[in-house]
Amino acid sequence: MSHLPVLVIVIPLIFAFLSSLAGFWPSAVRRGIVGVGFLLHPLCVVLLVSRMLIRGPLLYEVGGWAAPLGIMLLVDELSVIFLCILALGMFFAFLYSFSTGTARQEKLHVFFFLLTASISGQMVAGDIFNLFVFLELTTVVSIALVALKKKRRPVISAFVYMVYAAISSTLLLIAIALLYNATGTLTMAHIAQRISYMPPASYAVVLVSVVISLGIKIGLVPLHFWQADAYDGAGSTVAGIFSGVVMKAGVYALLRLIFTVLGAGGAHSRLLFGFLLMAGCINIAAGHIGALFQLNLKKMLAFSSIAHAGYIFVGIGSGTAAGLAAAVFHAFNHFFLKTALFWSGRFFIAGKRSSFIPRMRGIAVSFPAMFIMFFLSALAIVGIPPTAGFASKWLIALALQERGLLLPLVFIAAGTVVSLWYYARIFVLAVQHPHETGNGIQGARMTKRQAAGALLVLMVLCLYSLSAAFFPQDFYSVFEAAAFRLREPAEYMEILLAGALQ
Amino acid sequence: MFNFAYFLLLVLLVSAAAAAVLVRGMITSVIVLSVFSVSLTLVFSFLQAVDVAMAEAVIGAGLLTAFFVTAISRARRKTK
Amino acid sequence: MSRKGKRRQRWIVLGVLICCALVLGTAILPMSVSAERVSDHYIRYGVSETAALNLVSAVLLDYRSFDTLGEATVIFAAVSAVSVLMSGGGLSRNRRTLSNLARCAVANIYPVLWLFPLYVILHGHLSPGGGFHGGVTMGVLLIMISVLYGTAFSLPKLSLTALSYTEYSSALAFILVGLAGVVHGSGFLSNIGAGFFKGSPGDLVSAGFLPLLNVIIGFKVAAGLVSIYYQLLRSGD
Amino acid sequence: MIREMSFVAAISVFCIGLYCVLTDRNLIKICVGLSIMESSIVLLLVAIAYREGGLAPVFSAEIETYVDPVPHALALTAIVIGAGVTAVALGLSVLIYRHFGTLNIDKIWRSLG
Repeated sequence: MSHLPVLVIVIPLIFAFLSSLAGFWPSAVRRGIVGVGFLLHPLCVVLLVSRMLIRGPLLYEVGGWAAPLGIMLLVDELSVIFLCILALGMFFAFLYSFSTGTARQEKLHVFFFLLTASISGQMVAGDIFNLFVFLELTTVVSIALVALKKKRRPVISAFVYMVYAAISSTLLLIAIALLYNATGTLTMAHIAQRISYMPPASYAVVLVSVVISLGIKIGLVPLHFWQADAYDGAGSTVAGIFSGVVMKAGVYALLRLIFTVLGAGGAHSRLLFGFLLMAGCINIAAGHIGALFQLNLKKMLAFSSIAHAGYIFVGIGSGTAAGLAAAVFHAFNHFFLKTALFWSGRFFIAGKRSSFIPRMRGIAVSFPAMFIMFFLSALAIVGIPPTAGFASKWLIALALQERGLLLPLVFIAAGTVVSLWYYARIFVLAVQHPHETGNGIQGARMTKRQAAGALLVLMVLCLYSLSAAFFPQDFYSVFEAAAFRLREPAEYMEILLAGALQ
Repeated sequence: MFNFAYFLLLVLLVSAAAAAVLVRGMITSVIVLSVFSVSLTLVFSFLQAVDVAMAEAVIGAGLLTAFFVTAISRARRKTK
Repeated sequence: MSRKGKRRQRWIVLGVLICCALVLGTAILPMSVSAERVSDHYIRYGVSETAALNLVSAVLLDYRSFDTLGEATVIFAAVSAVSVLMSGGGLSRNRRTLSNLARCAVANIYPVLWLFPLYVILHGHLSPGGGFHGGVTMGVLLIMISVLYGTAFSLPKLSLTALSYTEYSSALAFILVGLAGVVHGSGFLSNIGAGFFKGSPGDLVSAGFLPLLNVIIGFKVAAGLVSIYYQLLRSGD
Repeated sequence: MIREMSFVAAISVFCIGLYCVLTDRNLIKICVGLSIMESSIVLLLVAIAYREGGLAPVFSAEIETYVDPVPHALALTAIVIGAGVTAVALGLSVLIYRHFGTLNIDKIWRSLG
């Protein structure tokens, strides 16, 4: 009985409490505790991933109670993929925050540990109320991270984010109450089995409130207004984590609830996939056009995240297993690209002391190394052929073309062109000679050692984004297996119910 | 079977919620919110939910009112 | 936005909300009680499996104790968030006290008031109540002290560091109790399976680690909420 | 009949809370609306748990039908989470007041420019 699924959640929790307790102790002890903590969690994830890939999906009964009674934790391919994103994201976030000195903000590491614990809790949850509690924990921690700098703009965008998040969690709780009343249980597999007991009206309301509630978290277009301000308010380190990891937790929860719990293959599926396709196209259009007219670097990257959420929706909406696998693969790649963009962009903002793009003149001269990283990640995210971004967009396009859906293809192509335009705009500005030579040079306040640490993290991210297209086939087979298991909830149920019979 | 007493309790509950929202001042709104919490406690005790009634009484009427009043006193210091 | 525009906007929102209410109504109103429910098992075998009379505490702390751990962490995150947001100036030590009458009245009945939360926490698994109810009541009683006698009087008695220490160590204690199950090999947060003393239903010391968890949660919630109260009072200029 | 009345009350209180959150101009009033919205869901959960003739879920020999204990556990968790989120919301409102000197959202947007 390997305790890995629960240790992945409990270890970051222990270190969250320890590092806040260590707040009263000398800083050397605190740095030691934080150091051990952020190494231990990826280790557990690696062990869990390897065990899952070898022995197949893993079931864990918390509290020793059999399936319908207690809370179940289940790790299958989909949770493994998103757990990798989480482990890598938080590992690099710790490294990056140490190297760029953002670690000075008090309780930043406590919130990072809490974020790690809550998102890994969502990834392995086999119980919808447990998923709700960890989503709520992610919300409270995200509000604190947005308002951490306590300046004028981040505080009001944190309040707006809190209002959106409260409405989203209330809607999700309504859906859970309806599901419990209809099926009498909270375990995902049992709900999937008894979903046919629900009257169609309740089923439609549950489906709509789940899509709206998680649409707020991911950035579905009419509900995305909080995102640009929240990312701009939070520091670049935190914004990279938000768009790379926290948004993917929303995507995972949406996939798990729609496909496994509500059985998207049922009567409503054509309506749902049609809606997701349309929502995806609107997201792509709104995201790219918003980014085009944005003169603030962080807000521009936030709108580009909304566009890439659109690609994921379109991939899911294609309705085929290939499309779903491509969407999950795009979510996986998007983490590497967007985090690298945010973290390399941080140096330009710190150097020019403003995130106003027209003032970014000559950043290629002042920060040559960082600019190369930014340039490579921008190439990848736009989708220039050899990169990972191109690979996943191409697979989404293939899935759409196979189903003969041409309109989203047009949107994807137009989106690529528009994104090429607004990233090229920055490169043109960057290579020009900085006319006010004064603040260009002394902008880099960081010591050489700190910049080197950040450069190392960015290099690993860019290495992946350039070489992902050439990874062996069985790397992509994990995504296909995840998509297959999502579309076949019966198999998911067997594992959970088999657990009950042991 | 239509229970008239419970119906009156629910009418009190909904009108307390509406009053807390529609009333102008902050302090009166918070006080009506604690009235809303007390009526919610009565509704829960009628629905045989004893644990939830106790929790709502202590958290709703006791704690949240204290936090709201503290926040309002902090947010009105300068204009006094 | 002119006043008339703002009023029109309110009517639009009201209209949208009435449609949401109708949609929700059509979904929720025809709901009948579902056929087989997991709660039938809790009601029939709950007492025999967990030896706790209060079935809600049995569900909250034994069958679904992972939710309670998550929820205690949500309170911990809320306390850390408020302390970070409010970490500006020093703690305000005001001498504002209530009238003499209030202070004498409470001074006499204050010890009696403490009986209620202690009873609720210790009998959490037998009678309605539990860690959260008792913890919040203890928090409210401690806040009452600083309301009555002013924070200048109550802060030296119960400093912020003492509250933080209590909260963080009881949070760790909660996880250690859970890890006992892992060490025993029967799963995280497992109660009777991990060898905790089951006892017969109705005794004070029974139902495994339920009384222990109630006490831990009680202190954690009390310390957390009082430190939120002190943080909200900060001047912070 | 009691269940249906409670459902109607829960939905109407939810819409009242949502109306307050969406249209109110004062930050503290928005937190009041938030707290009302969270309480309405707790009422919905408890209304779902109600059974005709069922008694409180504390075991004693002579009672046969009990009310469903599981939604009570969820309701308890939802109340405490709602209190936590409301506490953070109030902390944010006080912080916004310190920066902008006003609690009115229109003035805040105007001063943000």
